Amino acid sequence: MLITIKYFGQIAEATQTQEEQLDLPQHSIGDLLTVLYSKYSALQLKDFKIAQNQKLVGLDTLLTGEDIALLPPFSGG
Amino acid sequence: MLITIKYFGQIAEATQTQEEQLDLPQHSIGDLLTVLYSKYSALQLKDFKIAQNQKLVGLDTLLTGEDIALLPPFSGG
Amino acid sequence: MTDKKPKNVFQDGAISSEFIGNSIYKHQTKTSIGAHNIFLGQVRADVIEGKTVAAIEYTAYEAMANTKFHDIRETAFEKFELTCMHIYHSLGTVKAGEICLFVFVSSPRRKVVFEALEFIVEAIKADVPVFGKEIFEDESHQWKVNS
Amino acid sequence: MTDKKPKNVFQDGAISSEFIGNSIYKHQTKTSIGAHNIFLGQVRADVIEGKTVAAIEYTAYEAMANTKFHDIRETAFEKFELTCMHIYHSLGTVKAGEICLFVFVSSPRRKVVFEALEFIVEAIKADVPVFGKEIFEDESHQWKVNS
Repeated sequence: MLITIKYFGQIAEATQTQEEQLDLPQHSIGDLLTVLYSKYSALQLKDFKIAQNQKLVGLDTLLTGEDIALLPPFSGG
Repeated sequence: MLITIKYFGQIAEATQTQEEQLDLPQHSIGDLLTVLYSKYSALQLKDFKIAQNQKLVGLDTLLTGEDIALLPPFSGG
Repeated sequence: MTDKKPKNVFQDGAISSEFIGNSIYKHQTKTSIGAHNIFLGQVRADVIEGKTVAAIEYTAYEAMANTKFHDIRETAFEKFELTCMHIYHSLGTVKAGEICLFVFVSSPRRKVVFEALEFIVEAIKADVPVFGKEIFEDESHQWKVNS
Repeated sequence: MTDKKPKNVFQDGAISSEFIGNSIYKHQTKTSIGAHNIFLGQVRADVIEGKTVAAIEYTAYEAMANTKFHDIRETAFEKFELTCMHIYHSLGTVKAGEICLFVFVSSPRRKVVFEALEFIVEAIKADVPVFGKEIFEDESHQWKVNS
Protein backbone atom coordinates (compact mmCIF):
# COMPACT_ATOMS: atom_id res chain seq x y z
CA MET A 1 0.00 0.00 0.00
CA LEU A 2 1.50 3.32 -1.10
CA ILE A 3 1.30 5.87 1.72
CA THR A 4 2.15 9.58 1.61
CA ILE A 5 3.93 10.73 4.75
CA LYS A 6 4.27 14.43 5.57
CA TYR A 7 6.81 15.85 8.00
CA PHE A 8 6.56 19.24 9.71
CA GLY A 9 8.71 21.63 11.72
CA GLN A 10 11.53 20.01 13.64
CA ILE A 11 10.40 16.57 12.40
CA ALA A 12 11.04 17.67 8.82
CA GLU A 13 14.39 18.94 10.05
CA ALA A 14 15.19 15.48 11.46
CA THR A 15 14.08 13.58 8.34
CA GLN A 16 15.46 16.25 5.97
CA THR A 17 12.36 15.87 3.82
CA GLN A 18 8.86 17.31 3.97
CA GLU A 19 7.03 14.53 2.21
CA GLU A 20 7.66 11.07 0.83
CA GLN A 21 5.78 8.00 -0.32
CA LEU A 22 6.46 4.60 1.22
CA ASP A 23 5.15 1.22 0.11
CA LEU A 24 4.02 -0.55 3.28
CA PRO A 25 2.10 -3.70 4.23
CA GLN A 26 -1.44 -2.91 5.38
CA HIS A 27 -0.67 -2.63 9.05
CA SER A 28 -0.83 -0.31 12.04
CA ILE A 29 0.55 3.17 12.77
CA GLY A 30 2.89 1.44 15.26
CA ASP A 31 4.35 -0.71 12.50
CA LEU A 32 4.85 2.38 10.33
CA LEU A 33 6.69 4.02 13.21
CA THR A 34 9.07 1.09 13.48
CA VAL A 35 9.93 1.56 9.81
CA LEU A 36 10.42 5.29 10.25
CA TYR A 37 12.57 4.96 13.39
CA SER A 38 14.94 2.63 11.57
CA LYS A 39 15.03 4.91 8.51
CA TYR A 40 15.52 8.14 10.54
CA SER A 41 17.25 7.44 13.84
CA ALA A 42 17.02 11.14 14.80
CA LEU A 43 13.24 10.68 15.06
CA GLN A 44 13.64 8.54 18.17
CA LEU A 45 14.57 11.59 20.23
CA LYS A 46 11.67 13.66 18.97
CA ASP A 47 8.26 14.33 20.46
CA PHE A 48 5.44 14.19 17.90
CA LYS A 49 1.83 13.23 17.26
CA ILE A 50 0.59 11.33 14.26
CA ALA A 51 -2.38 12.27 12.09
CA GLN A 52 -4.04 10.07 9.48
CA ASN A 53 -6.28 11.94 7.05
CA GLN A 54 -5.88 15.04 9.30
CA LYS A 55 -7.07 13.26 12.45
CA LEU A 56 -4.83 12.38 15.38
CA VAL A 57 -4.45 8.61 15.77
CA GLY A 58 -2.86 6.16 18.21
CA LEU A 59 -0.33 3.41 17.61
CA ASP A 60 -3.02 0.71 17.26
CA THR A 61 -4.89 2.49 14.47
CA LEU A 62 -4.71 0.66 11.16
CA LEU A 63 -3.26 2.33 8.11
CA THR A 64 -6.03 3.13 5.63
CA GLY A 65 -3.89 4.36 2.76
CA GLU A 66 -4.74 7.99 3.45
CA ASP A 67 -2.12 10.67 4.21
CA ILE A 68 -0.05 10.35 7.36
CA ALA A 69 1.50 13.38 9.04
CA LEU A 70 4.13 13.54 11.80
CA LEU A 71 3.41 16.64 13.87
CA PRO A 72 5.83 18.07 16.45
CA PRO A 73 4.44 20.07 19.41
CA PHE A 74 2.05 22.78 18.20
CA SER A 75 3.32 26.29 18.75
CA GLY A 76 0.94 28.61 16.94
CA GLY A 77 -0.04 32.07 18.08
CA MET B 1 -21.27 76.97 55.14
CA LEU B 2 -21.39 77.52 51.38
CA ILE B 3 -21.44 74.19 49.57
CA THR B 4 -21.21 73.54 45.82
CA ILE B 5 -23.56 70.78 44.69
CA LYS B 6 -23.16 69.16 41.28
CA TYR B 7 -25.90 67.21 39.53
CA PHE B 8 -25.34 64.66 36.77
CA GLY B 9 -27.34 62.74 34.17
CA GLN B 10 -30.96 62.12 35.07
CA ILE B 11 -30.42 63.88 38.42
CA ALA B 12 -29.52 67.09 36.59
CA GLU B 13 -32.64 66.49 34.51
CA ALA B 14 -34.74 66.30 37.72
CA THR B 15 -33.19 69.41 39.30
CA GLN B 16 -32.97 71.26 35.97
CA THR B 17 -29.56 72.56 36.97
CA GLN B 18 -26.04 71.13 36.81
CA GLU B 19 -24.53 72.97 39.71
CA GLU B 20 -25.54 75.35 42.48
CA GLN B 21 -24.27 76.70 45.77
CA LEU B 22 -26.30 76.35 48.95
CA ASP B 23 -25.64 77.92 52.33
CA LEU B 24 -26.14 75.15 54.87
CA PRO B 25 -25.53 74.59 58.58
CA GLN B 26 -22.51 72.34 59.18
CA HIS B 27 -24.35 69.08 59.32
CA SER B 28 -24.58 65.64 57.72
CA ILE B 29 -25.15 64.42 54.16
CA GLY B 30 -28.54 63.18 55.39
CA ASP B 31 -29.51 66.71 56.44
CA LEU B 32 -28.45 68.05 53.05
CA LEU B 33 -30.63 65.44 51.40
CA THR B 34 -33.65 66.57 53.39
CA VAL B 35 -33.09 70.09 52.07
CA LEU B 36 -32.70 68.84 48.49
CA TYR B 37 -35.78 66.58 48.62
CA SER B 38 -37.92 69.49 49.71
CA LYS B 39 -36.40 71.76 47.04
CA TYR B 40 -36.68 69.16 44.23
CA SER B 41 -39.52 66.74 44.86
CA ALA B 42 -38.65 64.82 41.65
CA LEU B 43 -35.42 63.70 43.38
CA GLN B 44 -37.37 61.50 45.77
CA LEU B 45 -38.10 59.02 42.97
CA LYS B 46 -34.51 58.88 41.78
CA ASP B 47 -31.74 56.42 42.54
CA PHE B 48 -28.38 58.09 43.18
CA LYS B 49 -25.15 57.99 45.16
CA ILE B 50 -23.53 60.96 46.84
CA ALA B 51 -19.86 61.92 46.57
CA GLN B 52 -18.08 64.49 48.73
CA ASN B 53 -14.75 65.66 47.36
CA GLN B 54 -15.03 62.88 44.71
CA LYS B 55 -15.48 60.08 47.26
CA LEU B 56 -18.72 58.19 47.83
CA VAL B 57 -20.17 58.90 51.26
CA GLY B 58 -23.09 57.71 53.40
CA LEU B 59 -25.91 59.67 55.02
CA ASP B 60 -24.08 59.97 58.35
CA THR B 61 -20.98 61.58 56.85
CA LEU B 62 -20.52 65.18 57.96
CA LEU B 63 -20.36 67.98 55.41
CA THR B 64 -16.83 69.34 55.16
CA GLY B 65 -17.51 72.25 52.85
CA GLU B 66 -16.00 70.42 49.87
CA ASP B 67 -17.92 69.74 46.66
CA ILE B 68 -20.91 67.42 46.81
CA ALA B 69 -22.08 65.47 43.72
CA LEU B 70 -25.32 63.60 43.19
CA LEU B 71 -24.55 60.65 40.90
CA PRO B 72 -27.22 58.53 39.21
CA PRO B 73 -26.43 54.89 38.32
CA PHE B 74 -23.14 54.69 36.40
CA SER B 75 -23.55 53.57 32.81
CA GLY B 76 -20.19 53.98 31.12
CA GLY B 77 -18.80 51.75 28.40
CA MET C 1 5.10 51.69 33.70
CA THR C 2 2.61 53.31 36.03
CA ASP C 3 1.89 57.01 35.94
CA LYS C 4 1.60 58.98 39.10
CA LYS C 5 -0.87 61.60 37.94
CA PRO C 6 -4.34 60.86 36.52
CA LYS C 7 -4.45 61.17 32.72
CA ASN C 8 -7.47 62.40 30.83
CA VAL C 9 -9.17 59.25 29.61
CA PHE C 10 -11.97 61.07 27.81
CA GLN C 11 -12.20 61.72 24.09
CA ASP C 12 -14.71 63.97 22.46
CA GLY C 13 -17.12 61.80 20.45
CA ALA C 14 -16.57 58.30 19.06
CA ILE C 15 -13.23 56.49 19.17
CA SER C 16 -12.20 55.81 15.56
CA SER C 17 -10.89 52.51 14.20
CA GLU C 18 -7.88 54.45 12.86
CA PHE C 19 -7.06 55.59 16.38
CA ILE C 20 -7.23 51.97 17.59
CA GLY C 21 -5.14 50.69 14.68
CA ASN C 22 -2.56 53.38 15.34
CA SER C 23 -2.46 52.54 19.03
CA ILE C 24 -1.75 48.90 18.13
CA TYR C 25 0.95 50.02 15.69
CA LYS C 26 2.75 52.02 18.38
CA HIS C 27 3.22 48.84 20.44
CA GLN C 28 5.30 47.13 17.79
CA THR C 29 8.46 48.70 19.21
CA LYS C 30 7.77 47.05 22.58
CA THR C 31 9.26 43.66 21.84
CA SER C 32 8.85 42.21 25.33
CA ILE C 33 5.10 42.03 24.65
CA GLY C 34 3.72 38.65 23.57
CA ALA C 35 -0.02 39.21 23.99
CA HIS C 36 -2.42 42.13 23.62
CA ASN C 37 -6.06 42.06 24.62
CA ILE C 38 -8.45 44.78 23.54
CA PHE C 39 -12.00 45.47 24.65
CA LEU C 40 -14.21 47.75 22.59
CA GLY C 41 -17.62 48.95 23.68
CA GLN C 42 -19.85 49.74 20.70
CA VAL C 43 -23.19 51.58 20.86
CA ARG C 44 -26.06 49.19 20.08
CA ALA C 45 -29.12 50.24 18.07
CA ASP C 46 -31.40 48.61 20.63
CA VAL C 47 -35.12 48.66 19.89
CA ILE C 48 -37.15 49.58 22.98
CA GLU C 49 -40.95 49.70 22.71
CA GLY C 50 -40.69 50.15 18.97
CA LYS C 51 -38.13 52.97 19.12
CA THR C 52 -34.55 52.53 17.95
CA VAL C 53 -31.50 53.92 19.76
CA ALA C 54 -29.69 56.24 17.33
CA ALA C 55 -26.89 57.40 19.65
CA ILE C 56 -25.73 57.64 23.25
CA GLU C 57 -24.79 60.99 24.70
CA TYR C 58 -22.19 60.56 27.44
CA THR C 59 -21.56 62.91 30.33
CA ALA C 60 -19.32 62.33 33.35
CA TYR C 61 -18.20 63.77 36.63
CA GLU C 62 -14.89 64.22 34.87
CA ALA C 63 -12.56 64.94 37.76
CA MET C 64 -13.83 62.00 39.81
CA ALA C 65 -13.96 59.75 36.75
CA ASN C 66 -10.33 60.44 35.83
CA THR C 67 -9.32 59.75 39.44
CA LYS C 68 -11.24 56.45 39.33
CA PHE C 69 -9.69 55.49 35.99
CA HIS C 70 -6.31 56.22 37.56
CA ASP C 71 -7.10 54.06 40.62
CA ILE C 72 -8.24 51.20 38.37
CA ARG C 73 -5.02 51.55 36.40
CA GLU C 74 -2.83 51.48 39.51
CA THR C 75 -4.70 48.48 40.94
CA ALA C 76 -4.41 46.57 37.67
CA PHE C 77 -0.64 47.18 37.49
CA GLU C 78 -0.32 45.89 41.07
CA LYS C 79 -2.46 42.79 40.48
CA PHE C 80 -1.22 41.77 37.02
CA GLU C 81 2.15 41.68 35.28
CA LEU C 82 1.28 44.16 32.56
CA THR C 83 3.64 45.94 30.18
CA CYS C 84 1.10 48.56 29.06
CA MET C 85 -2.45 49.63 29.72
CA HIS C 86 -4.54 52.23 27.94
CA ILE C 87 -8.13 53.32 28.56
CA TYR C 88 -10.17 55.72 26.43
CA HIS C 89 -13.82 56.64 26.94
CA SER C 90 -16.04 58.90 24.85
CA LEU C 91 -17.84 61.99 26.04
CA GLY C 92 -20.63 63.61 24.03
CA THR C 93 -22.51 61.92 21.23
CA VAL C 94 -21.57 58.46 19.93
CA LYS C 95 -23.80 57.05 17.20
CA ALA C 96 -25.03 53.45 17.02
CA GLY C 97 -22.23 51.30 15.59
CA GLU C 98 -19.50 53.63 16.84
CA ILE C 99 -17.04 52.86 19.62
CA CYS C 100 -17.33 54.53 23.04
CA LEU C 101 -14.84 52.53 25.14
CA PHE C 102 -11.37 51.23 24.23
CA VAL C 103 -9.36 49.28 26.80
CA PHE C 104 -5.98 47.90 25.72
CA VAL C 105 -3.69 45.72 27.88
CA SER C 106 -0.39 44.10 26.95
CA SER C 107 1.86 41.60 28.68
CA PRO C 108 4.64 39.15 27.88
CA ARG C 109 2.13 36.27 28.44
CA ARG C 110 -1.44 35.69 27.38
CA LYS C 111 -3.03 34.38 30.62
CA VAL C 112 -2.41 37.72 32.27
CA VAL C 113 -4.10 39.84 29.63
CA PHE C 114 -7.37 37.90 29.78
CA GLU C 115 -7.67 38.31 33.55
CA ALA C 116 -6.52 41.92 33.56
CA LEU C 117 -8.83 43.08 30.76
CA GLU C 118 -11.97 41.63 32.33
CA PHE C 119 -11.01 43.08 35.72
CA ILE C 120 -10.52 46.55 34.22
CA VAL C 121 -13.71 46.58 32.13
CA GLU C 122 -15.85 45.41 35.07
CA ALA C 123 -14.26 48.03 37.33
CA ILE C 124 -14.97 50.77 34.78
CA LYS C 125 -18.62 49.74 34.51
CA ALA C 126 -19.02 49.58 38.32
CA ASP C 127 -16.91 52.44 39.67
CA VAL C 128 -16.58 55.27 37.16
CA PRO C 129 -19.19 58.07 37.19
CA VAL C 130 -20.09 58.16 33.50
CA PHE C 131 -23.70 58.55 32.40
CA GLY C 132 -25.19 57.45 29.09
CA LYS C 133 -28.34 59.00 27.66
CA GLU C 134 -29.83 56.82 24.93
CA ILE C 135 -31.20 59.07 22.19
CA PHE C 136 -33.91 57.47 20.03
CA GLU C 137 -34.44 58.19 16.36
CA ASP C 138 -37.47 60.36 17.25
CA GLU C 139 -35.20 62.44 19.56
CA SER C 140 -36.85 61.21 22.74
CA HIS C 141 -34.46 59.62 25.23
CA GLN C 142 -34.00 57.30 28.18
CA TRP C 143 -31.12 56.85 30.62
CA LYS C 144 -28.90 53.86 29.98
CA VAL C 145 -28.57 51.26 32.72
CA ASN C 146 -25.59 48.88 32.75
CA SER C 147 -26.39 45.20 33.22
CA MET D 1 -23.28 33.52 11.07
CA THR D 2 -21.44 30.23 10.77
CA ASP D 3 -19.81 29.12 7.55
CA LYS D 4 -20.10 25.58 6.36
CA LYS D 5 -16.76 25.34 4.59
CA PRO D 6 -13.38 25.97 6.20
CA LYS D 7 -11.96 29.38 5.31
CA ASN D 8 -8.27 30.04 4.87
CA VAL D 9 -7.17 31.56 8.16
CA PHE D 10 -3.55 32.01 7.09
CA GLN D 11 -1.96 35.24 5.96
CA ASP D 12 1.47 35.50 4.42
CA GLY D 13 3.73 37.30 6.91
CA ALA D 14 2.78 39.67 9.72
CA ILE D 15 -0.76 40.93 10.32
CA SER D 16 -0.70 44.73 10.01
CA SER D 17 -2.29 47.20 12.40
CA GLU D 18 -4.07 48.73 9.37
CA PHE D 19 -5.69 45.36 8.65
CA ILE D 20 -6.87 45.14 12.26
CA GLY D 21 -8.16 48.73 12.28
CA ASN D 22 -9.99 48.10 9.03
CA SER D 23 -11.53 44.91 10.41
CA ILE D 24 -12.83 46.90 13.41
CA TYR D 25 -14.19 49.56 11.05
CA LYS D 26 -16.19 47.02 9.05
CA HIS D 27 -18.13 46.06 12.20
CA GLN D 28 -19.59 49.52 12.66
CA THR D 29 -22.49 48.62 10.38
CA LYS D 30 -23.43 45.75 12.71
CA THR D 31 -25.42 47.72 15.24
CA SER D 32 -26.58 44.74 17.31
CA ILE D 33 -23.00 44.43 18.61
CA GLY D 34 -22.28 45.97 22.01
CA ALA D 35 -18.89 44.44 22.80
CA HIS D 36 -15.82 43.40 20.84
CA ASN D 37 -12.86 41.52 22.27
CA ILE D 38 -9.63 41.18 20.34
CA PHE D 39 -6.59 39.04 21.07
CA LEU D 40 -3.30 39.78 19.33
CA GLY D 41 -0.26 37.54 19.53
CA GLN D 42 2.96 39.51 19.04
CA VAL D 43 6.42 38.01 18.46
CA ARG D 44 8.64 38.61 21.51
CA ALA D 45 12.35 39.41 21.20
CA ASP D 46 13.14 36.84 23.90
CA VAL D 47 16.77 36.56 24.96
CA ILE D 48 17.82 32.90 25.28
CA GLU D 49 21.38 32.13 26.38
CA GLY D 50 22.50 35.57 25.26
CA LYS D 51 20.88 35.36 21.83
CA THR D 52 17.90 37.52 20.86
CA VAL D 53 14.92 36.24 18.87
CA ALA D 54 14.69 38.37 15.70
CA ALA D 55 11.70 36.63 14.08
CA ILE D 56 9.51 33.55 14.09
CA GLU D 57 9.05 31.56 10.91
CA TYR D 58 5.69 29.82 10.92
CA THR D 59 4.78 26.68 9.01
CA ALA D 60 1.61 24.61 9.31
CA TYR D 61 -0.10 21.45 8.16
CA GLU D 62 -2.38 23.87 6.36
CA ALA D 63 -5.28 21.59 5.39
CA MET D 64 -5.58 20.13 8.90
CA ALA D 65 -5.03 23.54 10.52
CA ASN D 66 -7.84 25.16 8.51
CA THR D 67 -10.12 22.25 9.42
CA LYS D 68 -9.23 22.71 13.11
CA PHE D 69 -9.79 26.48 12.91
CA HIS D 70 -13.17 25.72 11.37
CA ASP D 71 -14.04 23.25 14.15
CA ILE D 72 -13.03 25.78 16.82
CA ARG D 73 -15.20 28.37 15.09
CA GLU D 74 -18.23 26.06 14.94
CA THR D 75 -17.80 25.03 18.60
CA ALA D 76 -17.50 28.65 19.72
CA PHE D 77 -20.68 29.65 17.87
CA GLU D 78 -22.50 26.76 19.57
CA LYS D 79 -21.20 27.56 23.05
CA PHE D 80 -21.43 31.36 23.00
CA GLU D 81 -23.95 33.88 21.69
CA LEU D 82 -21.60 35.53 19.21
CA THR D 83 -22.48 37.90 16.39
CA CYS D 84 -19.12 37.58 14.61
CA MET D 85 -15.83 35.76 14.91
CA HIS D 86 -12.64 36.18 12.86
CA ILE D 87 -9.33 34.37 13.14
CA TYR D 88 -6.14 35.19 11.23
CA HIS D 89 -2.75 33.51 11.69
CA SER D 90 0.54 34.27 9.97
CA LEU D 91 2.60 31.87 7.90
CA GLY D 92 6.21 32.58 6.98
CA THR D 93 8.39 35.14 8.71
CA VAL D 94 7.06 37.50 11.38
CA LYS D 95 9.62 39.83 12.97
CA ALA D 96 9.83 40.62 16.69
CA GLY D 97 7.20 43.25 17.53
CA GLU D 98 4.93 42.18 14.65
CA ILE D 99 1.58 40.45 15.03
CA CYS D 100 1.15 36.76 14.16
CA LEU D 101 -2.33 35.98 15.54
CA PHE D 102 -5.51 38.07 15.42
CA VAL D 103 -8.70 36.73 17.01
CA PHE D 104 -11.76 38.97 17.00
CA VAL D 105 -15.12 38.16 18.63
CA SER D 106 -18.24 40.31 18.88
CA SER D 107 -21.51 39.95 20.75
CA PRO D 108 -24.40 42.05 21.97
CA ARG D 109 -23.09 41.63 25.56
CA ARG D 110 -19.64 41.83 27.12
CA LYS D 111 -19.63 38.75 29.40
CA VAL D 112 -19.87 36.52 26.36
CA VAL D 113 -16.89 37.97 24.52
CA PHE D 114 -14.48 37.47 27.42
CA GLU D 115 -15.34 33.80 27.77
CA ALA D 116 -15.44 33.14 24.04
CA LEU D 117 -12.11 34.82 23.25
CA GLU D 118 -10.16 32.93 25.90
CA PHE D 119 -11.77 29.65 24.81
CA ILE D 120 -10.81 30.27 21.17
CA VAL D 121 -7.22 31.35 21.85
CA GLU D 122 -6.57 28.37 24.15
CA ALA D 123 -8.06 25.99 21.56
CA ILE D 124 -5.85 27.46 18.81
CA LYS D 125 -2.73 27.00 20.96
CA ALA D 126 -3.68 23.43 21.86
CA ASP D 127 -5.27 21.97 18.74
CA VAL D 128 -3.99 23.65 15.59
CA PRO D 129 -0.90 22.19 13.86
CA VAL D 130 1.16 25.36 13.46
CA PHE D 131 4.90 25.32 14.10
CA GLY D 132 7.04 28.29 15.06
CA LYS D 133 10.77 28.41 14.43
CA GLU D 134 12.46 31.12 16.48
CA ILE D 135 15.20 32.73 14.40
CA PHE D 136 17.93 34.45 16.42
CA GLU D 137 19.81 37.53 15.30
CA ASP D 138 22.84 35.33 14.43
CA GLU D 139 20.56 33.24 12.13
CA SER D 140 20.70 30.16 14.36
CA HIS D 141 17.27 28.90 15.47
CA GLN D 142 15.28 26.90 17.97
CA TRP D 143 11.75 25.49 17.84
CA LYS D 144 9.16 27.44 19.77
CA VAL D 145 7.26 25.67 22.54
CA ASN D 146 3.91 27.03 23.77
CA SER D 147 3.48 27.37 27.52
